[in-house]
Amino acid sequence: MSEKQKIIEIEVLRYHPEKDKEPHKQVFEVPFTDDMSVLQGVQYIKDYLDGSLSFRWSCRMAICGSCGMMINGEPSLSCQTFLRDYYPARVRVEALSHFPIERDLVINMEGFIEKLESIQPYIIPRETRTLAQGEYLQTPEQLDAYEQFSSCINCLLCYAACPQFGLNSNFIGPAATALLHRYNVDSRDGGKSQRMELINSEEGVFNCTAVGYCSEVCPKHVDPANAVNQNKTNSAADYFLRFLTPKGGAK
Amino acid sequence: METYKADVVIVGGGGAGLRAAIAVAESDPALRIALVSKVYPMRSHTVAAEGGSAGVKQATDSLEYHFNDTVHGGDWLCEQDVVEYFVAHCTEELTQLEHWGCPWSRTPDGHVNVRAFGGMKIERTWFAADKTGFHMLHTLFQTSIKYPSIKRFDEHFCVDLVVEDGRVQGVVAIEIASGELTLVEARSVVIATGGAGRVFRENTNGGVVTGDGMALAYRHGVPLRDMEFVQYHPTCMPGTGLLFTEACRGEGGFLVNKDGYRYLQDYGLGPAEPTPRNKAMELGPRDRLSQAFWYEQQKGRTIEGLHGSVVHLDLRHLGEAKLRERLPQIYELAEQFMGVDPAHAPIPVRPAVHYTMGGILVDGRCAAPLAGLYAAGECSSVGIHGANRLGSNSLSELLVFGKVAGVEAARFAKSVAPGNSASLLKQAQAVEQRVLGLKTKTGGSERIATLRKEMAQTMEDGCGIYRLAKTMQQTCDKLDELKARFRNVNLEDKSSVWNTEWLLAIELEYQLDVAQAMAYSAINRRESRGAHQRLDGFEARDDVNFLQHSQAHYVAGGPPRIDYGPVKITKSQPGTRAYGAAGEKAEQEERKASNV
Amino acid sequence: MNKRRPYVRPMDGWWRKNPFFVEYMVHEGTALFVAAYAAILLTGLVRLSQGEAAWNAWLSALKNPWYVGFHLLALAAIAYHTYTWFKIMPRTMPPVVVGGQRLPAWAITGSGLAVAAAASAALLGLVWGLVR
Amino acid sequence: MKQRTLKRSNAPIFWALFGAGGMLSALFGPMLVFITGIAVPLAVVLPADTMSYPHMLAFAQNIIGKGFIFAIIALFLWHAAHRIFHSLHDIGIHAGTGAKLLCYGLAMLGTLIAAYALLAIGF
Ligand SMILES: Cc1cc2nc3c(=O)[nH]c(=O)nc-3n(C[C@H](O)[C@H](O)[C@H](O)COP(=O)(O)OP(=O)(O)OC[C@H]3O[C@@H](n4cnc5c(N)ncnc54)[C@H](O)[C@@H]3O)c2cc1C
Ligand code: SF4
Ligand code: F3S
Ligand code: FES
Repeated sequence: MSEKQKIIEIEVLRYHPEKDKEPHKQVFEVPFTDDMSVLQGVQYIKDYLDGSLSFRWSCRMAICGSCGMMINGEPSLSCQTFLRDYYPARVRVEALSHFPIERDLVINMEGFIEKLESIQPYIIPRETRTLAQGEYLQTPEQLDAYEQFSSCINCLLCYAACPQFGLNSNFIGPAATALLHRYNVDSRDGGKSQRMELINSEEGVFNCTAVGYCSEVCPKHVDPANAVNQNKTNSAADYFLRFLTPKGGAK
Repeated sequence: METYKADVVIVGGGGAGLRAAIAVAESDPALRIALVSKVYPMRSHTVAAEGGSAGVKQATDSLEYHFNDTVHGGDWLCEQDVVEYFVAHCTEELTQLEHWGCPWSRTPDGHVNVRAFGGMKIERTWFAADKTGFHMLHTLFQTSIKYPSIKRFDEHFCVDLVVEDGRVQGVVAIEIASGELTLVEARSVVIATGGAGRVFRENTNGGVVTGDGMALAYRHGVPLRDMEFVQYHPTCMPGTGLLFTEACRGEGGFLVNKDGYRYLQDYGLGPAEPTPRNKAMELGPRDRLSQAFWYEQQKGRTIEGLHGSVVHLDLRHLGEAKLRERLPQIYELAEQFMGVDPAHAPIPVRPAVHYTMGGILVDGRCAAPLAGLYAAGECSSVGIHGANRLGSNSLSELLVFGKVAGVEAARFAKSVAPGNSASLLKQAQAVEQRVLGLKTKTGGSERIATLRKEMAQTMEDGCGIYRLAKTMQQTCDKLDELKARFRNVNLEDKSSVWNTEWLLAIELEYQLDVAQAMAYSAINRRESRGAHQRLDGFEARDDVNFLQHSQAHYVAGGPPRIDYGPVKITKSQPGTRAYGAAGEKAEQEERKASNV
Repeated sequence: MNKRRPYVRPMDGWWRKNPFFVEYMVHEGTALFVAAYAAILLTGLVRLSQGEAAWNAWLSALKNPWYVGFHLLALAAIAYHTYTWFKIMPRTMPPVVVGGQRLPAWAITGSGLAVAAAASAALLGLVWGLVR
Repeated sequence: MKQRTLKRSNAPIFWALFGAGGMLSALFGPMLVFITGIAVPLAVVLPADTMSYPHMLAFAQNIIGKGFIFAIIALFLWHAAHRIFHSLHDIGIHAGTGAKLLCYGLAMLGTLIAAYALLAIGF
């Protein structure tokens, strides 16, 4: 290592369920180069300083969604956040807020998975079509209507950003709503009325107070706040108009 | 230990595993499916695929063209009957994915759009911007939620297969969150655990791509086929190896050396036209492009960067608007990770390991030579890639053969009786003792990270773009040494909950086995073909001796035994693999000859 | 035996821990001024219904420097409410497509603020016109 | 998947009132405060008799004027009540039903008083 080798301090929130009563901080000194991500810093710690540090990661290119952490208090993908932006100050790394910590930087995300399963995240065809008939036609404009919401990588940064989810973990939350909305506005889908029940429920969109931080931190420009808030309008329409339509509820 | 009784267990929640699970569910809703994956399915590395997935779409295209491109691209080491089945089913499967909601990019009139890809004669690559794998994986995962018979074991790490009465009857997996083991009984098993690129140093693969399933089957006597063929992708980020998709070139990007010269024209890929025609220049196949880089480096015509030599991927002439529309992720990658704005500066790139052509030996119906065992996806060698895979064929492979594996595994499961639970459990308990032993043993002195780094370095040194007997031998020796040293490994972490150090150790053991299969297969192939190129007197293809598949067999405590199996040739006799103008000429002659 | 013991962190004081949340609490806090102002108007309305003397007493109470001071603060707070209301508007609306292009967020916020300015001017003009 | 029973939320009523009040206060709030709280008391910009009894009585007796006054007072109250209720929850005061009754109850009370006063003023 050359004498010019730069060292950065990384403070990690550690929690070991088999030993610790509650989380505590630990500081590591990590040699770094300007192109190193925070994830690479944390990997260095695991490889050379403390093999017991646990965290999730895989793709290193901001697409698999596993490496979300609180970095200096902001929900971020650690693989696309760079140490150079903090040096020479210390950088603080913690597990994503608002989720139970399983261990160190690993959160429990089973609740999110259940939410994802509950939104019926698949096409409920508006009209059936056989494979022999080929693809459904969908213009670039129709694609554009939902494409943004389909870009969610399930990284959960938006949940770590949303205080309303923190206060009430039953809230369906930003990403699941964005994905629900993605199917509702897909020109091939006809399942909106089935999905509205969840939107309308007490776990639904009205838990949101339009904080908007969810969209601010989203690394994929999904704008989940938009999906949530558009669905307040949809839900209100459903609420007031259900008395007008014979079958009860918007179609 | 807990036991779960399934009918079919699928190991791997990537594109191939999910497609297989859906196929089982659709073929018989009464079958109980266990989908075991060490990461949540949407984290699987299929998510990282950028460019697209091949399937004949245009009226001017034909199955025959796709067949020829694939077989020529694979340097004739393909199972031609399987390739025929493959090309005939790609489009149907891609359409199926469209019906399930995949946001394919569209033409203005609403049809699915296709783009050009390396080594493909006609545009036939379906794409969803430059996030094709991401969209395919999430579509499959979300669709799989529709089927109640699929029971997922997310974040369960498979540590062994359970084999009894000559057939596979289940798997043993660690629940990562608790460190507890589970036996999943099943009447058939599908392995879909992806590739093994991370045995190399610089690679495009995610951390989970460690060849686990290959090693599992291999240790139970199933040969690994064609493991010496490892694809280098020519345009990757120096240092990290992150990929700049081939679609960059499909959309018209140039590769230039330090003089700004499009050097590919010097390597039989010309002529250098302003928009590369299909199968020429930048749209040549990956093995050729990576080899050309190597020569440029030898000639001193590359640029020296912080992380080794680079050439430039120049996208500037495409303009910001088109780049943002067609290659948005690439744009962000270059900006965020490298500080390069591709609309205004060329991107420094170099080759990195990308894909394992070889894998678990299976027949055209995805069946391995162990009753009840099936494999699909990158971990398998069903025979369509030969010595070099064409870009965009593997995503289609996940769908076509994921489905075949599911259907066949379902059929097999119904044809046999459930096993003897008591004796399966006994086996599983032995497995438990073994894997817990790795964690709890004391007194070791080797660090996992050190062994892993040495393995990756030696693989790069010996099994890189060009290979020599001497360095390959060094690699083989080094791997033997590393396997010996692994026995002395030390784990700092003895705990149960989320003990990732333990998992890394198990993965490293898998990787060492797979790496050995690669290195020994490579040194034994004394010819040059596709991705396997030698510079030590075996520069030419040798169809007399080596138009054969290599097969690496596991030998406990020693290096693998390598033997060979026949290649199925149906319609396409081995010929010269030519690209660019030479390729077009060769094709014309071929056509003339067949017309006579 | 399962050794998992997920740790749930408390939420205490969350709104102090991130500048974004502080801003959120401030703009939510404008509601206090809206409420107080509505209460003042309501009192005025009741006084109006009680006859001229009552009304005039209310009117002159408004001249109290404390009241004027409060109204200055309320003006600032409610103006800030106006700003933040339109700032989050692009996040709450369906996309607006004009000529095949999505309207960018700043354009929506900008139009909202312009409409508010126009409404204010109209209100002032109307009052001016009615009483002159 | 866990089987749950979903209960329809009544939030749309309050949310709609909140939204309407928020929009109204964003559009007219600052200018109203300026007129009634600053310009008139200090007699700047507007004539001193702008809010004289005859003027205001006439305004409050006019059907459009009545509607305007009612909408401003009632919706401002509902808007504020909704936000304050949520902020109490935000800072950890989970008074639950009590807080809800208090916030929305006051808004309801204000609404009724406004309606009563406007009726008392007559047409
Ligand atoms: C960066 C990149 C870009 C690519 N772009 C393209 C492209 O444009 N076109 C194309 O055709 N191909 C492309 N490829 C290749 C293609 O994406 C892969 O070959 C393919 O996605 C592999 O899919 P799979 O389902 O076989 O495996 P994966 O998606 O890797 O899934 C493997 C699964 O197995 C599970 N698993 C592994 N080990 C275990 C274990 N021990 N226990 C339990 N579960 C386990 C994992 O959790 C995971 O779910 C690209 C590859 C890369 C790396
Ligand atoms: S909406 Fe954005 S922040 Fe939330 S999970 Fe999806 S990608 Fe992540
Ligand atoms: S942060 Fe939460 S409160 Fe709403 S706008 Fe986003 S979901
Ligand atoms: S490692 Fe995949 S998103 Fe960061």
